[in-house]
Amino acid sequence: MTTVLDRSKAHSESDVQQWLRMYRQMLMIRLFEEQVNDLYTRALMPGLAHLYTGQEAVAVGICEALRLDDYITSTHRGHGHCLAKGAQLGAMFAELLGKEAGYCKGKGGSMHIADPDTGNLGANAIVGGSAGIATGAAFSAKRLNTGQVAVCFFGDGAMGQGLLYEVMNMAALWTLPVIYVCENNLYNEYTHNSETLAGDMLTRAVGFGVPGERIDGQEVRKVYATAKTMVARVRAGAGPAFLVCDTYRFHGHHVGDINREYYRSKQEEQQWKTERDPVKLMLDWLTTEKVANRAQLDQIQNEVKAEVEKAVQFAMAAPYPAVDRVAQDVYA
Amino acid sequence: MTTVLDRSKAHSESDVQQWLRMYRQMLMIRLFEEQVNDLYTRALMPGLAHLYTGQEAVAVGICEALRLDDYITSTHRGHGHCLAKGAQLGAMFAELLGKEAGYCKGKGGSMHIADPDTGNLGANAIVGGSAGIATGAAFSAKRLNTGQVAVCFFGDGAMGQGLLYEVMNMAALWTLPVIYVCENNLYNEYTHNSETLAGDMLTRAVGFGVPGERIDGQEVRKVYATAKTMVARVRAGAGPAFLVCDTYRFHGHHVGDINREYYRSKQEEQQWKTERDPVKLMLDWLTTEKVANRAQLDQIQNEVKAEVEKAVQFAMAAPYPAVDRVAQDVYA
Amino acid sequence: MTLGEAVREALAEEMRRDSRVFICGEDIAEAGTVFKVLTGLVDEFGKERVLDTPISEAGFTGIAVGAAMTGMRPVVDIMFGDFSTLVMDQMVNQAAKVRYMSGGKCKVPMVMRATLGASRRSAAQHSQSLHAWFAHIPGLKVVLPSTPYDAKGLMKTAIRDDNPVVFFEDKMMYKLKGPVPAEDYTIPFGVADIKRVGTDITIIATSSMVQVALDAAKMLEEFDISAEVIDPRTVWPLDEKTLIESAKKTSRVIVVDEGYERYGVTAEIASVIAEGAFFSLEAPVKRIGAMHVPIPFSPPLEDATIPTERQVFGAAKALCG
Amino acid sequence: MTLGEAVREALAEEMRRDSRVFICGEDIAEAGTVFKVLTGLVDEFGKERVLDTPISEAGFTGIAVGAAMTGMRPVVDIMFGDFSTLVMDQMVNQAAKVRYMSGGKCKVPMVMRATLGASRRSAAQHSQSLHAWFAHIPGLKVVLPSTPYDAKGLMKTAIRDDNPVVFFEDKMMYKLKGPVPAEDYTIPFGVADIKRVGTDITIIATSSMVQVALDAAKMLEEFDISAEVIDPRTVWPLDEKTLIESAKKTSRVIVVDEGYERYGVTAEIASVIAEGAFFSLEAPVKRIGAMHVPIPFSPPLEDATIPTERQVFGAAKALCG
Ligand SMILES: Cc1ncc(C[n+]2csc(CCOP(=O)(O)OP(=O)(O)O)c2C)c(N)n1
Ligand SMILES: Cc1ncc(C[n+]2csc(CCOP(=O)(O)OP(=O)(O)O)c2C)c(N)n1
Ligand SMILES: [Mg+2]
Ligand SMILES: [Mg+2]
Repeated sequence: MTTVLDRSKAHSESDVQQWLRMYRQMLMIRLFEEQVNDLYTRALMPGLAHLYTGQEAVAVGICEALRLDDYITSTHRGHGHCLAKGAQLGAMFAELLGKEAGYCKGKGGSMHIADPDTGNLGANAIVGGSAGIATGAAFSAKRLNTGQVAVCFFGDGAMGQGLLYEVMNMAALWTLPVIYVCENNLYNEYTHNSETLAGDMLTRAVGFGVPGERIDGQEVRKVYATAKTMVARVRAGAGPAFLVCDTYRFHGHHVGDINREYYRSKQEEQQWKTERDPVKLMLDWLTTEKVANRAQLDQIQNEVKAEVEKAVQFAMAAPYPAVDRVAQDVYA
Repeated sequence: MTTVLDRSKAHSESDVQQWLRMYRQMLMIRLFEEQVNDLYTRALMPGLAHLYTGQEAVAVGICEALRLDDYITSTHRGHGHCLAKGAQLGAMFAELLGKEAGYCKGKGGSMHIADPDTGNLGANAIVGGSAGIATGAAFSAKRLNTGQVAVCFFGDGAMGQGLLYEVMNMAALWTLPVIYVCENNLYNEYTHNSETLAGDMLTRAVGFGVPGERIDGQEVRKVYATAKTMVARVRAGAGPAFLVCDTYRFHGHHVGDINREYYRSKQEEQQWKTERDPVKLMLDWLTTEKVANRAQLDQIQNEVKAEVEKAVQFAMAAPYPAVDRVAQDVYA
Repeated sequence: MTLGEAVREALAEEMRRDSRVFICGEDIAEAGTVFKVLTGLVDEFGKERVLDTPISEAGFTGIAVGAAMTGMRPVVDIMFGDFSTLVMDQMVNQAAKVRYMSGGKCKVPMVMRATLGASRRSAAQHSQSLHAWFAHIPGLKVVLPSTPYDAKGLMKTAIRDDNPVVFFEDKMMYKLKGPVPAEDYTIPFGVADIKRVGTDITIIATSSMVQVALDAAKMLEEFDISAEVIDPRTVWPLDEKTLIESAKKTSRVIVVDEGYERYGVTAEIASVIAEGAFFSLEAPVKRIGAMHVPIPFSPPLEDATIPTERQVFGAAKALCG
Repeated sequence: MTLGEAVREALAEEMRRDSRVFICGEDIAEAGTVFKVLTGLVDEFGKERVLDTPISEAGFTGIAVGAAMTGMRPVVDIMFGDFSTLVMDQMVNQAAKVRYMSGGKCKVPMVMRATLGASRRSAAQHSQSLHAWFAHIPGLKVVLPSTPYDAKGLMKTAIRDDNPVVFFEDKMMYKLKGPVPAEDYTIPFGVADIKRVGTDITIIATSSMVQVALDAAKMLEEFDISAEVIDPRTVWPLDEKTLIESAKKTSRVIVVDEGYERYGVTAEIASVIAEGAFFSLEAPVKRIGAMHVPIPFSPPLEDATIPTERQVFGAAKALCG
């Protein structure tokens, strides 16, 4: 015990708080997704879900560098972004189950969770579809002089959508405070991106006047550190930036994508899971660096587990919206 | 006279033929457009036309490097491309006047001239709209193993269209024989491209795996030489290429754009017209190099003038399509 | 005041009233659009609020959606309605659905202005009237003014509306003159306007077709046929009640719209009438829209594709005969 | 054979018959599409003819247009019909108009396959049926098969057609089984199919709504109401004659389509009937389409937006009552 205290003294209290917060957030996303998978497998969840498992360090590292009122836009694989930006577990689960208590009163579902209170302008089921929205949010921030920045999360597959380049160009022309974050998990659904991406991602952005960086997306502290600098620069008025985070999704493209050896090998998956698991990497580092001891880490784990379970129960018990709600919310 | 013969001996007969052909083609486009402007001014032409005057060296230099069966796609400012690829003056004028004898039986007009016999897949009134078509033609050429290449002409304004980048990416992935030619005349209609283009044009293409070059588009021999090398490389299977030709349109955006000082100065226009006129530059060079003497050059001029006049007369006298033709050609 | 001036005035007044309103599009600042509709706005409001964009319709429409969701009130200028093909994802999958998908948490107060209409010899890609596409989509409102007065009042309503509104201006009508009061006024959506009262036949017409209908009505007068001309002004929301009442009164109806007739606006309105006035109709509702061909360039051909007063007159005479 | 298999067989046979036919789209090769409809094709035809693309719908559709103009016969796979928002310019301003604009010199023999239909709990951006947009556009043909037999025969016709054809497959129908002959056959466009003969009421239905109509017809039988069910199979060209004749015979008509009801397919068909069978109709043509709301995710809500057999049954009973 003394050793732990000794070592942790090397770290500032606020650093420790931040590391543990990032760890907790990653863990929360991980356990959330496990529950989602479980609900789906037990046929308790309508539709589909695209699990974020394996990519937690990206959402958490980046959102840690953001203010609560900074904007994000998210994707079909969006649970991680929502939670990292501050969404509550109960309303998340409720939305996935189509319940009235969900973030979108059940109308959006897994692919459309929006939570303006935490700056989340919504997940988007159109690949690349939110690039305009994020850039527009940055436009508002600049015009209204709020100091906010906007982060647009998207997958490597979205690099195929022309819209992205159209808005990058305008973001650069108009020096908008927007960061385009590409979560490069190597696959567009069932197709490796070596089949879909020519040239070079960073060069593309540079061509449109948007400077970029490419980093290991599995190390949450690295993601955070990079994001922190980038966000500060963008907030200060430097114009848009681009960040490629190399990462990997541990599950299938969606919960139903079970047999996937025709597009990626078990060995590849295994390697990422054992060597590059962002939650485990952080846990190991926290342990090695003795930022926290086993008991503290266990406690976090137990707390998160309990929260997640409570949230599932809440959502399961929550009622569906009354059918007459169907015609509401079409127009403001 | 002796001097002329002496000097021209320094040039091979085939070079001389080619230079004179390029000169004649440029002149033909120039005189064609003068007639178009005249027809418009005299209220004899329906609709509008976007004159190519000032950009002749681009179309002519590039098409000189192409086979008759190579494909091109063109733009709203397309007369030069059509003529350079081999279109006949009479059917061109007839189309501009909406006559049955026109290339599209009057149904297309100035912005839609297509002439498959010369490989011209059509002008396009959607900015950037033909980028897919040209890439698709290159796809066919590759699949059908015909050795053809496709050239996609577009303006600097089309760099704003996401479609262009989507197809560049696929052209690179699939090593298609297509050349994207950007005619950078500095303006998108009435807006200077410093307001619309961030980053760097060549870098953009490189980002999508398409190597490029940027050249002076007013020197037809330079354009031709560059195109020749590029076409050979692309035809040999090197994959797509990008070519930016810096140029200038001498007239307004279209024939009706008369007062344009609010977006570009008379001085700028004057400078281009006096110092960078591609027809004059070539004429001067031909004269200085003594490739041809004044009499020969005058003869070319007179011939072209006569052809153009004859073609206008033909088109003016030609009948409109019968009204019942309106419902034909919707479906094949 | 011309219709173009009315649109400009509405924009200027709303921009003065509300600093969150801005306009973006191609060649709209110093050039004031290719139709010169916005001339002068940039002088008053500056280039930050009258924003020249690259030729990136999808991109700047998407930016407008995001700006609208975060406190601004964008007006997007789509030069030719034909280019709306490029913004369908942003308008239909994003703008129109954001409110619903978010369970009412977000809103998208934006206006997309676009032109429609043929007969400028602009050929197939610059002459279409594609408003039916937007009217098909829940979450959007679709406006088609036919007079300067309506244009101004409807544009103000559009800008103040908290939903995405698609506003179609006929290119050939920009020079059309009509009275416009000096004081501030708005025109509610979903309220049709009876442009001419009549008793024998109802002609429902949109946008520039209203003038065509009025001209036909004048020709009909000489044959002692009294035509009522109604302009729905917004095709969504649609003032079914007014249309049906008139149909019940006259028992004969023609619907005229410049979009392609097939699967277009005339189909919806005709079937609303056929249902609502079923027991009053003396004859089937007659639909008149653009011919089922791409708009041709050649003048005699183009003229054959678009509804004319002569055609409407002929149809009305046949119906009443 | 299932409908999915029928589509696959049609494609495979046409690819064998004509080496110019190829397919492109996202995740179609080894993955065989997300619906597994194309499973195995890549093994037979290779990755050059079953071409995985980047997520660039506009781009690869544009490439298909160009390939079609220059000797190939592309089939484009748009995973969800909702993404057709991204290809409207290439389909509508390019593919549909190339032939006309070129005065008949060029042709565009391509097929765009897309899915439609809700009730998979896929929410607002993955559940739409946007075929009305395409039917509105001259130059396109629009096909909606409702059985494996029709799917195969119509797909073959589509591939052999020298025009751009938009072919919509209902996602929920891929598993639907039905007889399909072994020998080569095609089904002409513009010929409606009477799926069930009846005398009291005509139900015109498209795509998956045909099954809904047939189920409703069975329920009506118990009430001694004999319903005729007709599937137009292609909404453009539209077999007006068959629809009108049936309407004249039964004097009561319901039109069911899964697209949004407003300004949708039901409007065109209803007004064609209202005009063509005007003097025979006992009651207004009843339209049943999707509710005018974005498709919600929540199961009880989604179920409320889409036409059901119960709804069709109820409407039919009311009409015949
Ligand atoms: C415009 C569009 N095209 C296709 C799809 C279908 N689709 C959903 S997710 C996906 C792959 C996305 O890959 P990527 O962007 O890398 O995200 P990842 O799933 O890897 O997180 C595709 C093709 C879609 N939703 N939107
Ligand atoms: C998609 C689209 N947006 C806008 C227009 C209207 N428009 C026609 S030409 C033009 C400018 C094009 O500029 P550029 O590509 O540089 O060609 P240039 O006219 O200079 O030859 C514009 C905006 C169009 N035709 N298509
Ligand atoms: Mg990916
Ligand atoms: Mg230009």
